[in-house]
Amino acid sequence: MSVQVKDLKVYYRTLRGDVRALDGASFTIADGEIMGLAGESGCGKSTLGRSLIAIDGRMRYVGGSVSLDGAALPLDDQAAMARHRFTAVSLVPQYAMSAMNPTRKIGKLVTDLLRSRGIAPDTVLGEFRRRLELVGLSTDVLARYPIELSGGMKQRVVMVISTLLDPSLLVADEITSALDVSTQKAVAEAVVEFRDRGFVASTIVITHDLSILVQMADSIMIMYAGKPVERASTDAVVSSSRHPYTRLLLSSLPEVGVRYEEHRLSGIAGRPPSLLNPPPGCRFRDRCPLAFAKCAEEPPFVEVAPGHSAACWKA
Amino acid sequence: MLRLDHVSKSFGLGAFGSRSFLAVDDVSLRVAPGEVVSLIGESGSGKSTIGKMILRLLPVSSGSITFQGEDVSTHTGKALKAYYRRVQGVFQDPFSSYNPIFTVDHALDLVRREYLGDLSGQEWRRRLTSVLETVSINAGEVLGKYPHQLSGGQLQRLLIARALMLDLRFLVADEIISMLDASTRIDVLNLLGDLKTRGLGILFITHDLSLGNYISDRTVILRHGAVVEMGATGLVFGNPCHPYTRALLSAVPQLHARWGAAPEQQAPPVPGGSAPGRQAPGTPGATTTAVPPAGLVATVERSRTAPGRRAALVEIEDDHFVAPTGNG
Amino acid sequence: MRRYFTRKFLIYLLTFFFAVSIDWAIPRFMPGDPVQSMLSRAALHPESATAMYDYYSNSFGLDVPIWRQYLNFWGSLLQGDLGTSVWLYPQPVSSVIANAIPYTLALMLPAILLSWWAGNSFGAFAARRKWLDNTALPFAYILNSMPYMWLGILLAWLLGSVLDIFPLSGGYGYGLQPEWSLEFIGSLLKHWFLPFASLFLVGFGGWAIGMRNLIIYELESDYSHYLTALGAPQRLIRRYAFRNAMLPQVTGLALQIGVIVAGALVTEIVFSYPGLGNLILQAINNEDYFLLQGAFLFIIIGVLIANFVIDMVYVLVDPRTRTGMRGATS
Amino acid sequence: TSSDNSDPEPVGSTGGNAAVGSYPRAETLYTTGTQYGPPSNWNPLMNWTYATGTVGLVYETLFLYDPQADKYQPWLAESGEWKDKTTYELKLRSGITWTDGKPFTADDVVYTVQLCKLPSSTYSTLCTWLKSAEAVDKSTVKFTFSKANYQEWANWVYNNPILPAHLWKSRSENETTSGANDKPVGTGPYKYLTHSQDRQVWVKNDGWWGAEQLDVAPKPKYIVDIVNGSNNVALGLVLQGSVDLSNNFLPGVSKLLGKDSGYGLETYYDKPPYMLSANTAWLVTNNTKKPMDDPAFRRALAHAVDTQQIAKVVYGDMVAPADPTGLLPIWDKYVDKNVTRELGFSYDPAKARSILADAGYKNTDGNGMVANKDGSKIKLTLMVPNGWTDWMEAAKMIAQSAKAAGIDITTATPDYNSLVDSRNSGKFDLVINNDQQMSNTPWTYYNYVFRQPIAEQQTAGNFGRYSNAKAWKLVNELDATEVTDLEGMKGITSKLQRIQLTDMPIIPLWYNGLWSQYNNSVWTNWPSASGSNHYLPTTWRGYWQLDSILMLDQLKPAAAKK
Amino acid sequence: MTDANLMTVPDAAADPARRKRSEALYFAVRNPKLIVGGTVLVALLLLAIVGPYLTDNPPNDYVGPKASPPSGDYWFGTTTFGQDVFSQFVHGLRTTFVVGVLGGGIAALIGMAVGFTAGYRGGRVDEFLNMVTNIVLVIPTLAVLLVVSAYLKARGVLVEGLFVGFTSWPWAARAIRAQTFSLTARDFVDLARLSGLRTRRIIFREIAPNMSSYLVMTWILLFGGSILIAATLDFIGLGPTNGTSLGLMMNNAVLWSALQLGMWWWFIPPGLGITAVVGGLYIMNVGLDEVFNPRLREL
Ligand SMILES: Nc1ncnc2c1ncn2[C@@H]1O[C@H](COP(=O)(O)OP(=O)(O)OP(=O)(O)O)[C@@H](O)[C@H]1O
Ligand SMILES: Nc1ncnc2c1ncn2[C@@H]1O[C@H](COP(=O)(O)OP(=O)(O)OP(=O)(O)O)[C@@H](O)[C@H]1O
Ligand SMILES: [Mg+2]
Ligand SMILES: [Mg+2]
Repeated sequence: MSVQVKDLKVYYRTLRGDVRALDGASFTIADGEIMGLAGESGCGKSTLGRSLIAIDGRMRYVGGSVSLDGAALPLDDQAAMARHRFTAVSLVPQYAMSAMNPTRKIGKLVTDLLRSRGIAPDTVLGEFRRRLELVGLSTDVLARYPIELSGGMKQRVVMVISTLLDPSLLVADEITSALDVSTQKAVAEAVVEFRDRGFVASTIVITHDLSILVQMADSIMIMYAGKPVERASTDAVVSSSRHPYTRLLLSSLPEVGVRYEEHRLSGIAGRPPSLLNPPPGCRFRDRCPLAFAKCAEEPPFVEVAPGHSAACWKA
Repeated sequence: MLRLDHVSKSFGLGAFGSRSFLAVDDVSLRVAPGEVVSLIGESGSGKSTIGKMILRLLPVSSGSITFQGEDVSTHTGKALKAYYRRVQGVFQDPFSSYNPIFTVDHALDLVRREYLGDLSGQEWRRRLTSVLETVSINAGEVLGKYPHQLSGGQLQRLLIARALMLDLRFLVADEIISMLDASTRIDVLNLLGDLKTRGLGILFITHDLSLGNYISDRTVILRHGAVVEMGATGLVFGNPCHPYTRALLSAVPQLHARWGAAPEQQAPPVPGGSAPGRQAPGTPGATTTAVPPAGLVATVERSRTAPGRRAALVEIEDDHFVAPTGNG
Repeated sequence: MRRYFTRKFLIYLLTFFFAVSIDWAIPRFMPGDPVQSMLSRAALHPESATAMYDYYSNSFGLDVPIWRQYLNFWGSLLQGDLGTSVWLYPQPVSSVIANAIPYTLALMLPAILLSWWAGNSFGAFAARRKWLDNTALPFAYILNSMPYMWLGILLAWLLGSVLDIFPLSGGYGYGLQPEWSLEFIGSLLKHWFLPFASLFLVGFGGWAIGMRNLIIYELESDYSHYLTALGAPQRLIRRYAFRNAMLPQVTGLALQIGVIVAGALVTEIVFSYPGLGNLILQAINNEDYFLLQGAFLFIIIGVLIANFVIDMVYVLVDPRTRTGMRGATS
Repeated sequence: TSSDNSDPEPVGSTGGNAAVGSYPRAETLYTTGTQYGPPSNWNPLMNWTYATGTVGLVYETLFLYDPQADKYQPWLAESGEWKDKTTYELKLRSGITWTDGKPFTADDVVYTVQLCKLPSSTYSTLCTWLKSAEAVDKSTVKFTFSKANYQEWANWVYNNPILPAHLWKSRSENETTSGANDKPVGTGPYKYLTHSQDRQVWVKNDGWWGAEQLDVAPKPKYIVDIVNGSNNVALGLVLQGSVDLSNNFLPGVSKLLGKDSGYGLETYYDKPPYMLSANTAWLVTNNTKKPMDDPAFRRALAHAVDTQQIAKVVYGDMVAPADPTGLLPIWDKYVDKNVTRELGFSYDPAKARSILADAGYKNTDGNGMVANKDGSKIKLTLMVPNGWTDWMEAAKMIAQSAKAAGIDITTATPDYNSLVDSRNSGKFDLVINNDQQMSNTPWTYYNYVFRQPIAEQQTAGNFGRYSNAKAWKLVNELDATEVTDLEGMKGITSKLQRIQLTDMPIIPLWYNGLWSQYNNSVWTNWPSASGSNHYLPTTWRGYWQLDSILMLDQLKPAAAKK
Repeated sequence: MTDANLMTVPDAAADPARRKRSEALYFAVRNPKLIVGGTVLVALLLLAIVGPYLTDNPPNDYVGPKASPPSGDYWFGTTTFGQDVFSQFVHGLRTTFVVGVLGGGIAALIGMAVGFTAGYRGGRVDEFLNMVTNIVLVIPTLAVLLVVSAYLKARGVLVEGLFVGFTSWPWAARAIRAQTFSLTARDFVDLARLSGLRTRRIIFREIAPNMSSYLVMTWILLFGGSILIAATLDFIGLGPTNGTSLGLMMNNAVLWSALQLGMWWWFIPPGLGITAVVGGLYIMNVGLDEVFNPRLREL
C-alpha cells in the first residue's frame, strides 16, 4: 500500500464560488503500480495530480488525506510539503514543453535545482546521465538549452529530471498528448521502463487517451466531473467495464482496422455538468443511457468485483 | 477534382530569406469528389502547409494546384472569392478558430456578409437551420453563445456548417478532431463521413493513423515534406510497404493489443532504385532498411536542402505507391 | 550566430545610412542661411559683408549644387571630417564634440546603467512582497512620471540654492584646473552628482516598475511552477525569474536609449553641464548646422551602437534568439 | 589648431605662473556674460566670436575711447593727428613689446591696417578710401586717404586691435582672417593661460607696458571668464559670489540689489535704470509695405507703443524708454531739443487714433481695428526671435498697446535664423532690432538708420528699406566732419533728426542696458555713477577699448574674507 | 506577454462575456492603483475643464501685482510680470491634456498602423517597417522639430501634439507588432481570410478588437509619454509659441530666475501638474493591467 488517497477534495477559488474540480477521490496505488487516470477534459484529472504535489494560491484544500508509504502528506502546508516534493512525490507536468527555464542550459538547471535542495550534484549526476541514455538521449543535452530540443526530447528530459531522486510517487500529466505516435510510444515505454527499474515506486499517468493507457498502465481509474467513477485493472476496464460512462468512452474510440463504412462508431451526447454548482446525485445522469430514478441519489464508489470499484447503481 | 502536381514549398529563414527550408517537397496527389483522402505524418512533416496552400493561405513555391481544372494559384479578388465559395477549411483548434470576443454567430455572419448578402433574413435562417440540422446541432443551443460556452465538438461542427452554407465542393480538415475529447471526436468524424456521401471531396489531415483509417478512402503518408507511401487506405494500412509507414503503424496504441504483443505485420519488400513501372510485390533486390525506432531518434535540426527532384513513387500494386527507400 | 550577427549588422548599417542622410538633409531644409546669420552677428559694413559672405560660403562648401554637397558630406564623413562649426568658428565640429562628449558620457553611462541595474534589482525585490509593493513602488511611479528637468530644477533648488550643498553649474570648480588631485576629482564629482542624480532617479523609477511587473509574469510561468513542484526554494525561483525578466528589460533599454539621451541633454541644460546637451541647445540657438549635424550624428551613432550592443548581449543571454528561426528580437 | 583643450600644462607654465591647480580666490576675477559657447578662437579679427578678452586683454588698440566723457585716450599710440585734410600721422609709444619679447613697431600697425585688402576682412571697406599706410620710422605711421572720413577713421583707430606683423605676415588669408590663433601673442595686460569647455582663463602679463607708462595696474591676477549656461544660472552664480561680474541680462535682479538684500550685489546706478545704456532697441517697420510705407501710419504706430510699461514690467525698470531720436544718452548733446519738442512723440493712444483718422485709416468693420485707406484689412505681424524672452514679452506688450490704438498686431517668434532671412530680404512687417552699439560718433547711428543704397539683402542697417537720398548725403557729410568740430556735427545731426522725426523711418523703443551686476564679496570699488570708478563695467566684445579695461585698474580686493 | 494573458480562464457554464466584463469591473473597483490613478486624473481633468472658468484672468495678461506669493486673489500667486499663475496653470493643464491626447493618439494610430501591418504581413514588409521604426528611433527628434519650427512662424499646441505623435510611436509599433504576430497565428484569422475578408477588415475588425485592452494601455502610456516629451520641448524653447502650457510655464519660471528669486509658486505647480497627470496615467495603467490580466491579480 504505497499511496493511499482518502476522500480528497480540492476546489478552485473563483469570484463566483468554488469550482469543485476534485470532489472526493479515494483510491490506493500499490508499489510499482502504474495507474492510468482518464476522463473527459475538465473532469479534474490535472487537479488531482496537482494537488498531490503543490496546492497553489488559487486552489483550496477542502478535505481528505493522502499518505505515502504510511506517512501522511501535509497537503495544506506548502512549506512542509516542499520537503516531500521531488524526493517523495514528483511531477511530470502537462506543460513539459515549457517546464524548463528557457535561458538555462539543462545541466545547469539540474545542478541549480539539486544544490537548492541541499543535494550535492556530483552524487546524482552520473545517474542522471545514465538515465538520459536509457531514454535514448545523448548526454550532451546537458549542454543544450531547452529550445534546442524537440518536443519529445524535452518530454523525456523532464521525465528524467522529475524522477532523478527516485520518488515514491510520480504524477505524469498528459505527457504524450502533444506528441505524434512514434514519439508517444517512446515516451510511454520510458515510463514503464522507469517503473521496471524501480526509479519510481508508484506512478499516476494522466491522459485522455485510453488506448495509450492500455499500453502502459497496470490499472485505470476513470474520472467524471470531479469524481472517480471506475477503477480496475487495465484489462478489466477495457474488457469488462462496469460503468456506463467507461463503456461509452471505449466504444467511441476508433482503432486501426475500424472503418467508417463498415462500423460506424458514436460518441457520448451532451456535456459534463458545471463544477461550479454540480447537480446532486450521479453526475453522469443526464447523459447516461441507463439512468433511472435512483440516479438522483449519488452512487457510492464501491468495489463491485475484486480490485474493481465503480460508482454506479447499475454496476 | 483537386490536383496537386509537384507542389513544393520552401520557407525563407534568416536575413532577407538567405536560408530556406523545404517544408513540402514535390508532392503530387489527387482528390476526387466524394472521396476522403487522409494526409498522415508526424509533426512537422508539412501536412498543414499543404492544406494551407490549397486554401491559398500560403503561396506555392513551385508546382501547381488545380481545382476543377482551374489553376488555383492565380486567383485573386473575385476569382479567389468564388474559389472560397467552393473550397473551405476547418482547423485543428476549435477555440482559436473563433474570434473570442464575438459570439459564434460572427463566423456565420462573415460568410453571409461576403457571399450571401442577397439572401433575405428569413431565407438565411431557413438555410441555416437546415444546415445546422445536417451537422446535427440545435440552433438554439449554439447561436448567440460565445466560443467558450460551447464544446469543442459543437464548435467544430459549427465550422463545418459554416462551410456548408456555401456551395461547398471541397473541404480541408486539418486535424479537426485532435483537440476534441474522445467522447465527441467520433461524432465530428462521422459528420465528415456523411458529407463525403454527399459528393464532397475532403482532405483529412491527421497524425493519428486510426482516425485516418476510420474515415478515408485513400491515404497519403508524408515524411519530411515528401510522400513516402500512398494509395487506397486498405492497401496502405493492410500492406504497408515503406518502412516508415510500418514504423508508424506499429507505434499506434491499440485498445486490445499491446505494443509488441501485436503480431508484426508481414512487410513486403520495397522496391529499390528508380525502376519505373509496376513491380510485383516480393521482387528481390529490394532493401529493407531498418528504420531506427522512430521517436527515439532526436530530430533537432531538420533543415534540409532540396535534393533536386525526388525519385518518382513506384506503384507496387493497383493504387498503391511507395517511395523507394534508401534516400527517404 | 555569425549569420545573425551579419544580418543585424547589415540592418544597422542601412539604418545608419538613412538616419545620417536625414540628419544631413534636415539643416538644408530650413529656410535661412547659416553664413548670413553668422555674419549678422559681426559688426560689418555692408560691402565687407558681401565679400565675407562669398568667402565663408565657399569655405563651408555651400556654394556647390546640393547633390555635390551631399556627396562631399559622405566623402568627408568617411574621413572623419564633420566640417567646421559656424558658431564656434573655426573649430572643427569633431573637436568641439570631442571636448563635450566625455562629460555627456560620464553623466549618461553611469546614470543609464546604474538606474537600470538598481531599478531592476529593486523592482525584482519588491515584486510580490506586499509591504514593499505598497510603500516603495508608489514612489517609483512618481519618480518615473517626473519630467527630467523638473526633478533637476527641484534638486538644484533644494540642494543647490537653498541648502548650498552642491554647485549649480559647470563641470568642475571654476577655480580649478584639471589635474589628478583629490581636490579636482572631488570637485568633478560634486558637479556631476546633481545631474546624475536627477537622471538616475527618473530612470530608476521606470525600471523598477517594469521589473516588478515582469517578475510577476515570470513567477506565474510554467517553469516557475515546475520548480515549485520540485520543491525548489523561492530563492532559486526568484533568481530564475529575475534572469528571464531581465531579457525584456534589455530590449526595453534599447528602446529607451533615445528617450534617455533626450532626457540627459535637457538635464545638462538645467545644470549648465558642459556636455553635448548644452552644445546642441546652443547650436540650435545659433543655427550652427554643422555642429548640430555632427552632434546628432554622435547621438545616432551612440544610439545605434547601444542598440547593437544590446542586441548582441541579448543573443548571448537569451538562447532563444540563437536558433535563427526568429527574425527580430522583440 | 589645438583641440586639446583640457591639457592644463604648457601655456600656463611657460608664463612663469606657478598657479597650476587652482586660482587663489582673492586674486581671481570671475566674469561671465559674453561667451555663450566654448572658447573657439583667439583671432581678434573675428570680432563676433573671439574668446572674451582677446581684444582688450591681449590685443590692444591704438586708442581707447571713453564714451561718457567723449574722450579719446592714446593707448598703443602716443598721439595721432591730421597733418592735412587727407593725411593722418600716428606716433606710437616706444618700449612696448609683444609677449614673445619682440618690440611693437610701426610695421605692426601698417600690417594691421593693410589687412583691409583681404576680401574676408571685416574692415575691407577701409581700403576704398585709404590710399596708403607707411611706416615713416619705427614709431611713426603716415596714412594717406583718398577721402577723409574723419568720424569713421576715429572709430577705426580705437576699435581695431594691432597684430604682431612678425608672427602674422606669413599667414595665409584663411589663417589670418579666420584662423583660430590658439596661441595669441599680444601686447596687453593679460596672457592666455588655459581654456576648457566652460571657461577661459587669462593670467596677468607682468611685463605689461601700461604699468610703467600709464600707471595703470589691473588688479586681478587671473581672470576666469565663465561660459554662459543660461541667465538664471548666471544669477545663481553671482548671488553665490562664485562670479564677480555678470554681464548677463538677469531678470528680476533689481529686487536683489541693496544692502538689506544681503547678497552684496551692485549695479552702476543704484536706482532705475540701474544699468548704463548700451544700444537702442528699435521697432523696425518695413517701409516698402502698405501701410508702413506711409509716414503718418508709422507716426501713429510710434504713439501707440507703451515703452514705459515695457521698461517697467518686462525689464523691472532696468532699461529706460528711448528718446524720440533714439540717440543713446552718451549722445545726448547731439539731440536738438527744438526738433524733439516740435516733432517728438510719446505713448498716447488717443493721439495715435487721431493721426490714423486724419490720414484716412478708418475702422470699417467695427472691430476697433483700422483698415487700409483702400478698405483692406490691416493685420501686421511683429517678429522677434524665439527664445529671446524679454523681447517676446515686450512684443506681446507692443501688440497689446497697439491694439488699444486700433492697430492690429500679432506677434510671431520664428527662429533667429529664419528671422534674419526674412528681415534681410525685406519679407516682414515689423521686427525689433538693436544692432548698433554705442560708439564714438552718432555717425554710426545714422549710418545704420539711413544706409543707402537698398540692396536685395540688407545685411547691416536700414532693414526697413527707408530710402532718402538727402538724408544719406547728410550722413556722408557727417562722416567727413572732423571729430573735433562739434558744432558742425550738431548742425548735421539736427537736420537728420528733423528728417527722422518727420518721416519716422524707424521707431526707437528703449535703451538696452549694458547689463552688468557685480558681487562685492571679493572685489570692491566697482564702476558706479557715484564712485571713483566710472568706467564701463563690462566684458563684452568691443567694450574693453571703450575704457572698460580701466575698470580693472580701479578694482580693490575686499578687505577680508567673511 | 502573450495574448493569452488577456483571456481569463474559461468557465464552461457561465456566460463568459458578461462574466468577463463583470469580472473586470469587480477587480476594477477593488484595485487601489486604478482608483487612485483614475481619481487623480479625473480631478485634474475636471480642473482643466472648469478651471479656466474659475478665473477671469487671461493666462498671459498682466493682471496683478508683480511676483506676489499665493493669496486669496491669486491662488497660485503671480509671475514676475504679474500674470496669474493659477490661470496659467489651469490653461496649461488643458494644453497638457490636449497634447497628451493628440500626441498619444497620433502615436497610437501610427504605431497601430505600422505594428498591425508589420505583424500581419510579416516577411519583407515586416523587415522594411522594422527598419523605418529603427530609423525613427535613432533620429534625433529635436533636429526634425527644428525644421518644423523654422517653417512655421508660430507653433501651436496642435503642431506640438502632431510632432510628438509623429516621433514617439516606435516602441508602440513594436509592441503591437508582437501582439499582432501572435494573434495572426490564430486560426480565426485564417478563417476570416477564407470568408473572403480583405486585409484591412481582418486587421481592424478581427484582430484589433482582440487586443483592445492592450491597445488602451499602450495608448495610456503614449499619452503620458507625449506629455513628458512635450514638456521637454517646451522647456528648451521648442514648444508652442503661443498659448500656455505647463512646460512653457516651467521654462519661463526658470528663464526669469524664479528659483533664485524664491518664487517657488511659479515653478512648483507646473511640474507637479505634469507629474500628477503622468503619474496618474501610469498608475492607472498598472491597475488596468492587473484588472485585465488574471495572472497579475493577487487574490
Ligand atoms: N485556476 C482555475 N480556476 C478556476 N477553475 C479552474 C482552474 N483550473 C482548472 N479549473 C477548473 O477545474 C476543472 C478541472 O480542471 P483540470 O485541469 O483538473 O481538468 P483536466 O481533467 O486536467 O482537463 P484536461 O484534460 O483539459 O487537462 C475544470 O472545470 C476547470 O475549468
Ligand atoms: N511560416 C513558416 N516559416 C518557416 N517555417 C515554417 C512556417 N510554417 C511552417 N514551417 C515549418 O514547416 C514544417 C511543416 O510545418 P507544418 O505546419 O505543415 O507541419 P504539420 O505536419 O502540420 O505538423 P503538426 O502535426 O505539428 O501540425 C515545420 O517544420 C515548420 O516548422
Ligand atoms: Mg489536465
Ligand atoms: Mg499542422
